[in-house]
Amino acid sequence: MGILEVKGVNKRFGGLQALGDVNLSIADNVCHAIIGPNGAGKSTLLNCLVGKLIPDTGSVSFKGNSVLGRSPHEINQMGISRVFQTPEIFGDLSVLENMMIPCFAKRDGYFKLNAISDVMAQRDMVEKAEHMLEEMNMANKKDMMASSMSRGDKRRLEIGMCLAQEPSLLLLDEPTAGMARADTNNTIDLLKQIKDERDITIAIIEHDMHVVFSLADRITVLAQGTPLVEDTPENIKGHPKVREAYLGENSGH
Amino acid sequence: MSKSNFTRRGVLRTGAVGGAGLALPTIFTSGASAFTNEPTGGTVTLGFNVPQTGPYADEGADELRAFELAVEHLNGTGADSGMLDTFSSKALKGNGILGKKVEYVTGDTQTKSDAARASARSMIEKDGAVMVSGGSSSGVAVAVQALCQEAGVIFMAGLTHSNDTTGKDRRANGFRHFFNSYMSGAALAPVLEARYGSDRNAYHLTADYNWGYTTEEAVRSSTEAMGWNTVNAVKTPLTATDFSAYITPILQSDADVLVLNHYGGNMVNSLTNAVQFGLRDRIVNGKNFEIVVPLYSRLMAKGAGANVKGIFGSTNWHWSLQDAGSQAFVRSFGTKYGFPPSQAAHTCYVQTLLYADAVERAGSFNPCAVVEALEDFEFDGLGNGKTLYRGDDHQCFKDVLVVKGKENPTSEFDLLEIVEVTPVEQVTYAPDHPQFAGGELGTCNPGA
Amino acid sequence: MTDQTEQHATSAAPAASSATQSSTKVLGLGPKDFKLMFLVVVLTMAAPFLLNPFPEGSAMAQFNAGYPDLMQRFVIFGIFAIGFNILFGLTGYLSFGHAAFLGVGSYAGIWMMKLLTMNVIPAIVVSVAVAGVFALIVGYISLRRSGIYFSILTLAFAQMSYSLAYSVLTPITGGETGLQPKVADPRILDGALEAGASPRANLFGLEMGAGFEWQVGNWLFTFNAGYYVAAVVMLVAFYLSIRIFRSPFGMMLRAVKSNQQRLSYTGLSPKPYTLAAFVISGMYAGLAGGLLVAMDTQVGAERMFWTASGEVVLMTILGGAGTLIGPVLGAGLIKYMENILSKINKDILHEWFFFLPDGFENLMVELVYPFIGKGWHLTLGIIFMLVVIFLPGGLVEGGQKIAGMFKRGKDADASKTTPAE
Amino acid sequence: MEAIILQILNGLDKGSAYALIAMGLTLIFGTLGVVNFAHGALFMVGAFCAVTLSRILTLSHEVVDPTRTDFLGNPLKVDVPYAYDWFGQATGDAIIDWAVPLSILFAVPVMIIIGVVMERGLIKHFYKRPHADQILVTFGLAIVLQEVIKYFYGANPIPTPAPQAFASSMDMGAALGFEAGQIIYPIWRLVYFVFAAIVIGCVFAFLQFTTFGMVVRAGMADRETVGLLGINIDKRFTIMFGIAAAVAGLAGVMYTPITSPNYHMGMDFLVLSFVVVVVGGMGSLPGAVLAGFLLGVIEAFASLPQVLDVLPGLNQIIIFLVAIVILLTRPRGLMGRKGVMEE
Repeated sequence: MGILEVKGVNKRFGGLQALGDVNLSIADNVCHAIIGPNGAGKSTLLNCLVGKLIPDTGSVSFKGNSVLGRSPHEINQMGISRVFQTPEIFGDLSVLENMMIPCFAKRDGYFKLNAISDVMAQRDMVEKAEHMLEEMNMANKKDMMASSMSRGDKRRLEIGMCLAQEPSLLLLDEPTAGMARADTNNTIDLLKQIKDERDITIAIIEHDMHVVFSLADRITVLAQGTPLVEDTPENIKGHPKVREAYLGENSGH
Repeated sequence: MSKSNFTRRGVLRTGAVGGAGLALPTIFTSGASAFTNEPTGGTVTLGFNVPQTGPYADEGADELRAFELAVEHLNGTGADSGMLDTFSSKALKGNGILGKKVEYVTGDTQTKSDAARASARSMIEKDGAVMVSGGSSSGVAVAVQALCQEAGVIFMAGLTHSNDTTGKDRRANGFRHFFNSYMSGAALAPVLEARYGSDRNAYHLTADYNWGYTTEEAVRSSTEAMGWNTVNAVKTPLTATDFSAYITPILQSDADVLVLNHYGGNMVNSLTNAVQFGLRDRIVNGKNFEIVVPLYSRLMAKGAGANVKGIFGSTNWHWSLQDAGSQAFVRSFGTKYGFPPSQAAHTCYVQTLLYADAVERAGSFNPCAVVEALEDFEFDGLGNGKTLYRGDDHQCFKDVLVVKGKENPTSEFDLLEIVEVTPVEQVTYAPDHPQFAGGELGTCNPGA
Repeated sequence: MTDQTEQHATSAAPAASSATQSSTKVLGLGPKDFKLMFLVVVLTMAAPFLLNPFPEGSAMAQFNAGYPDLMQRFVIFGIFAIGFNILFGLTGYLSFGHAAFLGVGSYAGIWMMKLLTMNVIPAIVVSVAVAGVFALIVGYISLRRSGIYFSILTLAFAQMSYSLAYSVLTPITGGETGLQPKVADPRILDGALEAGASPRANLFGLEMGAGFEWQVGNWLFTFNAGYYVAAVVMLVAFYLSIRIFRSPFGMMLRAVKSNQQRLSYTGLSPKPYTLAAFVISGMYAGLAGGLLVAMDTQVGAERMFWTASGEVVLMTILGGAGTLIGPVLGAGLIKYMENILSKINKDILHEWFFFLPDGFENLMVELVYPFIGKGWHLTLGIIFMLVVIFLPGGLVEGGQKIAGMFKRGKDADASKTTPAE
Repeated sequence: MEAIILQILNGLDKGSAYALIAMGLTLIFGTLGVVNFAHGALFMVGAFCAVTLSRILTLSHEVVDPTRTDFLGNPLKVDVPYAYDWFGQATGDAIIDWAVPLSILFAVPVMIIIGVVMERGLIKHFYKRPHADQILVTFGLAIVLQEVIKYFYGANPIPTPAPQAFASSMDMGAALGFEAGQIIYPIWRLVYFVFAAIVIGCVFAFLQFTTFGMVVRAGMADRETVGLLGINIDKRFTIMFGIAAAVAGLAGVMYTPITSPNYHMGMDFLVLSFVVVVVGGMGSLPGAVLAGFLLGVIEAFASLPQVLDVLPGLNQIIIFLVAIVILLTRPRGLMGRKGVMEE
């Protein structure tokens, strides 16, 4: 029994079958990659996991509890954090504040009217956020406006914000998309470090095979909304079906 | 801390500022003056609070012209002395009021009660006004009247036609020269009966606010009393600009008279729409369909163009009146500004004169003395014939003009012709008449 | 973010945390905020002096604003704008119907004065409470949408409130003529009025109209009890708004404005945060409405018209949305124009330009006349345009630019002189 | 039945005014992403184009008529339009009578110039600014425009009648097979409706069938991409702003015989036209037109005495009530696009 169980999920958009009978089990404490060509339904699947979309049929359960019908913030509070394709951070807030928000969310739940005390007087929260920034190697940037940072730093901050919530499952949606090679490598190193040092499950959707094979413990190949194969990276590399469906047309990458 | 509810700034403005207060700060206490803004120097300040922005800005501008003219006449600085010559009371000498030169401040009511109060308060608190006048709607009149009562200054209402001003919202410090809804109804009914007969079905369109309600009630009760039947009365929003949706249902009813209880822009648009829908060409129950506008304003009627022709209504005053007072006023105003005054200008001019005269006769600016001098004061020569300022409710009782839109106007000002001057007896009512019930005058408040 | 410390004084920009940590707090405020608060306290307390800079009887006395009514309006509309800014400045939700809460608060207040007592405390408390409940209902529904859809929903509620108050609700609201306390009202907590006395708003016997005047030379300063009551309330409201801006709640609101998606995926629900901000700002509006009634005992439906809602939006943007002091400045500027400019008439212009030769005098009067008196709207429109074109951050940015110029000027002087020495 | 037909006509008529203004507003936010609070003022300026033209046509010189006197007892000065001198009284009268339709020719260039000047001189600097700034600057501009008009024309409504030929009403009852005298409708209102339909049709056709229109539509969908294609989209947007201003102006010109124009008529329409646009859905032209007609018709029915007897005051709030219901059931109005002005 994995930490995340997807069973028989279907999702249609009008006439288009985006997901067809998807079954997926992600085991605890592994890095599980989901790959597939464009339009394979990777993002739709991810959106079904975090509550942005509701599947037409099927079930999604996390640690044995169904996530269906719950809103994104509730699912997040259950222990699933998500990193977006383009970094989603609070651009108008300072880096430190960006990091403090998940700390508050972890401590106070989805809403708390804490309108009188000074943010900076919440020592434990500040310290936790600063500690997290140090881990992310960003302590020197804490007073910067988040939107003024480089894309790589934004990605780093976003991942840090997700980790600050101490999630059980971290979902990454093409975390290196649009990044320069150096930034991509930095991100890979960061994720490796996270994977090694933390008690966390990672699910990653990725286009870049270099990233996938650097990180993944298991890989599911999705094509036309249906899982084709699921196996270890080594086996996937040589799998004929995968070549045909995916690698064949993307070998140029 | 001593109480001085409203300031006596008039003291300073009028030149008392001098050596006395220079060296040491002096704390004024209220003991020094007998009433709010007692003028102690050589001048007295009046506050003219008129709409300068918003839909009634032109009417406000005309009121302001009349006020300026009145001040010139009071100070004796004008080209002539206007109605001072024809006014039955001869207390005013053209040397200011009680020998003090009249100065004035102006403000913008925006035809909003809040803005009007703010403007009036600044006149009282900052400029030391001892009397406030003007305004072009009943909402503003009632709001400012209540303020003046509280502050202890006199309020001489401008154009306000709702019964409430001297009915349920009457105040001892407030006075209205303008006529009201009841009088319109009472004056119109006999004329309408004579022209249109006593067997008529009336359909009312009524502006959906206080003035509309009181006007509808007044016209209904007086026309029903002579035998008319009210088929329907529909309320229309103040903000409406197109009345077609209210006019087409009339086509389906068996009404043969339409009464438009609308003022200003509402009146212009509803009348224009009604004429466009061919209501005036209709024949219902063998009778010509007729339209009635209870309160006419010449300034506003201009906006309806040729549509007013032949339509009956009432008005407080019109420049074509031939009495000496009206002629003197029209001459002064027309010479100075190049066009004849409106009824709003007339009432504001007359109110200023009446106030000045009352002060002169009372020998004091004290509001209570002024109230006493104005209550039950009878006068003549101000354009409406013999007039009584009734003490019970501070309403003027005078003849009311029934007018109709002129068929062949000779100029852009010549829109209305006087059909009948309804004598004052016909429009007089008891102070506790049901349409005016619920108010209490209270006693005068001198403030300070 | 070139000048962190400078910006912090007035804007919601994040506290420079290191600075805040190391310094001690007074009243729970960081040193910059405390300075600002202190400045506002001094300004409001000294307003009767500051707003009356010109001696009585002088030509410039026209520009004096130190009389009770306008001083009261400054602080009351300041409260209204501060509250609006908590919603708009922090969350970015543009409500176009805030005047409804002010109006509802006013009606609640005047009814307290008619039924209970002329003491302003119950009136103000009930105003805040009723406006809060109304804001909760309107906010709960309107916040289901965002952006302009939200704005139109709030506008729709406010316009409905206005229309109904002006017409069919006349028995409750007084409609066109509004409501004023009358001698005959029940007022169950007050004793009977003396014969001839009219009901006056008071604070445990201290009448809002009471006060004294102080003459210094040709200057006359008015100290009005009502103003100081309103000013103290404004200071409390301002202090609370600083605390809200600096609190975790305030941070969450800025996060709502910045990125709602990230907020949801951080386990926080934007809705209760925005709703709380909406209700708080509705209560501020109700407080302003209650104070308006306490200072000037009447209510008219026009204060709920959409232009009144628009006015508070303009005040906030004009002053600088999202800054602490901006909305108060914007409110002051608009109310000043409305009350001072509109009262200047041709006679006064002639007085001003009296010293010129006749022809020039008339020319000057004709040139200036369209912009004052009945033309004050024109000036207001031009100011809106100039401010937004040249000072995108509102008046606060203007202030910062001026301050910056002084600083740079000093620096430049220093750099010029240093090498010489 | 007659009542229903009449109210539908009323609703369509009013709806066509809403639709024209809302369409102009939508063109502006759709293409430029600007909230134009001055759009109502453009409608008003259009109406005053008609007033101005009729003033120009009636420019007069004074002739003293010694047989009559004016209000001060002096000999009456009668204004004789130059048009009489030039064309004779009959032709002169006819020209003056046709002032409103003639104003169309006058208003179109004037409004396009005003629109283009506004866009180049002011609005274009606000494309990248927050909506709040756009609101403030266009609101300021609206105030300035209306105060300028007030300065020259005063605050009172100014009568601008339709030509005699259209001023009367028409009995449509007979034509439609009903009793005579039951369905009477003013001819000018029918003209207005037809005119609005033509203008709306022209704008749609223009956007649908011309290359210019295609580029603009593409720009509405995705401004940056079109910019990358090397097409000078800015210039086209300027022209679009001119067209939107002209549409608002035409709506104003033709509306003058229905309600006499005054300087604040733009503000009266502004709020309602925003409601119409939002109910239609931001960025959707068909939505704006549909919502205009829908709200016009619903408002007309809410004004029926039979309805008001049951629900007094419904006519005061109906538009807003409908707007709330629609926005709560359809998140982006009737036909709104996702992501337009939702932040």
